[in-house]
Amino acid sequence: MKIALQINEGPYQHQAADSAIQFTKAALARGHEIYRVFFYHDGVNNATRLAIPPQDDRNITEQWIALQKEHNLDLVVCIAAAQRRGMIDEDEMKRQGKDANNIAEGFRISGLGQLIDAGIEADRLIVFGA
Amino acid sequence: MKIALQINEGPYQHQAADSAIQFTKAALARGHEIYRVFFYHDGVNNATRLAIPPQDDRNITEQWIALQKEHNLDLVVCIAAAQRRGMIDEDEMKRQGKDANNIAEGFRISGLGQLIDAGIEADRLIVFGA
Amino acid sequence: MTMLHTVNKSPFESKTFDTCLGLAKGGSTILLIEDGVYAATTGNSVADKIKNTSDINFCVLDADAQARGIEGKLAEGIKVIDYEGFVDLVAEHDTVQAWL
Amino acid sequence: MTMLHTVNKSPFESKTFDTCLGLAKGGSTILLIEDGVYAATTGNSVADKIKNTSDINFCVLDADAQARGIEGKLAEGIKVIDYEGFVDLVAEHDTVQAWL
Amino acid sequence: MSKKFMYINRKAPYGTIYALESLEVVLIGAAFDQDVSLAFIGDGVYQLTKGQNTKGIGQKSFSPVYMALGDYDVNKIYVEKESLEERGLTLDDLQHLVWEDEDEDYAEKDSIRLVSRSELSDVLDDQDVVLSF
Amino acid sequence: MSKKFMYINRKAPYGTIYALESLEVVLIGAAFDQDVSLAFIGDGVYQLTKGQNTKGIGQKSFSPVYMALGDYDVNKIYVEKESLEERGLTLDDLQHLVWEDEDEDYAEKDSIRLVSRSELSDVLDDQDVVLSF
Repeated sequence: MKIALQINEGPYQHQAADSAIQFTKAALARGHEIYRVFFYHDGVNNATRLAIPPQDDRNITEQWIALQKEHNLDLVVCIAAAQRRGMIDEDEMKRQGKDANNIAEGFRISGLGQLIDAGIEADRLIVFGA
Repeated sequence: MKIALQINEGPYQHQAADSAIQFTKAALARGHEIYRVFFYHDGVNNATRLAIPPQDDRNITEQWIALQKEHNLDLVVCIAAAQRRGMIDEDEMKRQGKDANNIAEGFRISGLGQLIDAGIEADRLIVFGA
Repeated sequence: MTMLHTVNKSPFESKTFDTCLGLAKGGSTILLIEDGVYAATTGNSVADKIKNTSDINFCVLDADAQARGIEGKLAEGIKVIDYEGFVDLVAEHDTVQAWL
Repeated sequence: MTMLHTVNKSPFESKTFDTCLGLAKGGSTILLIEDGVYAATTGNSVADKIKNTSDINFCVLDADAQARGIEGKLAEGIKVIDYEGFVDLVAEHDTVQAWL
Repeated sequence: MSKKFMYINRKAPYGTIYALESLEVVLIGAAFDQDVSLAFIGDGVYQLTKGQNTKGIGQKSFSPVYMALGDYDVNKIYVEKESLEERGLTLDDLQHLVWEDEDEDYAEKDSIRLVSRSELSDVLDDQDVVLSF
Repeated sequence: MSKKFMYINRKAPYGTIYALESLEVVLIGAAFDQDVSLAFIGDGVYQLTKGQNTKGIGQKSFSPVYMALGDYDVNKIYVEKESLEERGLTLDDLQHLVWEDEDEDYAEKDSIRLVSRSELSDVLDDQDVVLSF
C-alpha cells in the first residue's frame, strides 16, 4: 500500500517529528511504500543540516537522511513554509540573494501541490503534528 | 525598571514571537530598560537571517534587528537549544566543522547562565511561549 | 506580593485558564492575551467563571481582542488595555507568571 | 467506510480527546499516541468515558505508554499495539484522521 | 477518479499559523479538481468570525480570503453547531460565505452548512483524505 | 541578595521538549546560589513518575536526572495534590526524591512536598522570579 506522511512540527520541540520516523520505519518493515513525506509548518525545520544535537541524543535529520538513502524516499519541504522559517537550499539561496543555505542532502523544496498530489496518489495520508 | 524576556517559540508558528516584540516596543516606549531577551526552545529560530517571509507580511527577525540597533538590546540565543535546531553562528560553524551558518547580526549565542543572570539582575522576567 | 498572570490559550480547547484561575490569589491580575482573549467573551460557560471570581482583576489585551473581532462581545468588568498598559501591569505587580 | 483516529494530546490538559470521542462513529478505532496515552490510564474521569463507549475500539501505542511508565496502569479493554500494529491499523481503515 | 478531500480546521486564527497555512493548501488544492470540503470544529469556528482587525498585532489578516473560497469552487464549508454554541456564537457572528452556481444561472448560494456533531460525524466518515491542522 | 526562583512545570515529558530543556536550566541555575523551588502542576506531575522507559520512542530518558536534583541543592519540589488526584495518581507513583541535609549530619530528607492548590498558591505568591515551561 502507498502511504504518504505530512509532518507539521519541528524536531525535538514536539514528539510528532519522532513519531513520524518510527511510523515510517515500521511501514517500510511491513512492506508498504512511502509515497512521500511532506514537511509543512514548523515541520520544515526537520530538514536542516546544521543541527548538532547532544552526542547521547538522537539526530532526527540524520535518521531521515539514512532512510532516504536506503529507501529512496521523496522528502519534500514546503517552499512557502520554508521561506518563512529560513530553510533554504542552494537554488533558493542564489535566487533570493542570500549568503548561505541549510537544507540537508536528500530533501527537496517544492510547492503545496506536492501535498495534494500525495493525497490523490497515495492510498493513505497520515498527519503528524501538534 | 529593568525587564528581561524569555521567548520559547519560533517565529510565525506561534503568536508568542510577535507578542514579545510588541511588548518590547511598548516597554521601551514607556521608558523601561530591556535587560536581555533570551531565546530558548524553538524560540532560537527567531534568530535566522535566512528567512524570506512573504513581502506583504511582517519579518520578525528584521524587527528584532532594528530594535537591537536602535536600543542596543542584548539578544541572546541559548546555545544548547540552538545546537539541537541548527541555529549556528560563524564561531560555532568553525568549531563544529559545519559548512554554513545562519544567525543574524545582532544576536549572540550563549549559555543558559544568561537566563539565570537575567532573572537575578532584572526587576521583572516575563516569558512568552506556547 | 502581587502577581500578574498571563493566559494565552483558548479556554475552550485548553485547561490552562482553569489552572490559572485555580492558583491565582485574591488581589492578583489575570491578563488575557493571544488566543486567551476568547475567555473574555460573553454568552458561554467561561464568562460565568469570571463573573463568579470577584477578587481578581481581569484584563484583556486590546490588539488581540480586535484581531479576533471580539471587542464588541467582551463580558462586563473586564478591563481593556493596550501593550503599554500590559507593560504598566508588569511594572505594577511584583512578579509575572505566564501560564503557557 | 471505517476511520482510524489518532489522539496525541493529554486529555487532562486539552479538549482534543473529547472532540475526537464526540465525532468518532461506532466501529471506528481511536489510537492513543504520544501524550495522548494518558487517556488510557485507570482511576480517573477519562477512564469512565472510555468504559462507557463500547462501540469504539481503543488502542494505545506501546512505546509511548512505556516511555511514560503507564503500561501497568492501562484500563481494561484497551489494546496495546506496537508501531507495526499502528501501520496495520492505517492499512485496515479507509482513512486516518489525526486530532492534533 | 476524483477523491473526497476534507480539511479539518480546529485552531483559532493568529494565535498559531495553522489557520493561515491551511488556507494556503486549500487554495492550491482547489486547482486539482477534487471534491473539496472544509470542516470547522472547536476553536476552528473562530477562523470564520466577522470583524477581525489585526492592525494592532502586526499580522496580516487573512479573514477576507474565506470570502474568496467560493470563487475557487470551495463551497462545502461545514460548521459544527455545538462548537458555535459552546462559545456563545451564532451563524450571525460568522462571515456570510457564498458561491455562484453555474448550473443555475450563477445563482448565489450559501457555502456554510451548519451541522450537528452527529451529522458532521457522517460527513467525515464519507471522506477519502483528511488533512488536519 | 538571593532571589527566590520558581520553575513551573506543567507539561508531560517526551511529548514536548519543555520538560527536558527546563531541567537543563534548573541544573545550570543551581550554580548561581539562589533560592530555588520547582512546582509540578497539571500534566507536569507526569515528569516525576516512576518506570519511564523510552527505548521504544528513540528518545533519551531524563527521568534519572530528577533523582540527582538533591545533589545540586534543589530540594524544594512542590507537587500539587489536586493534579495527582485528577490523574488517578498518588505519591507512590512518583520517584522518591531525597536530599542530604548537611546541617543535620547529612540526614536524608524528602524533597517532594505534596501541597494543596491553596498551599501552592501561597508558595507561588512568595516568589521573586517565575520561569514557566
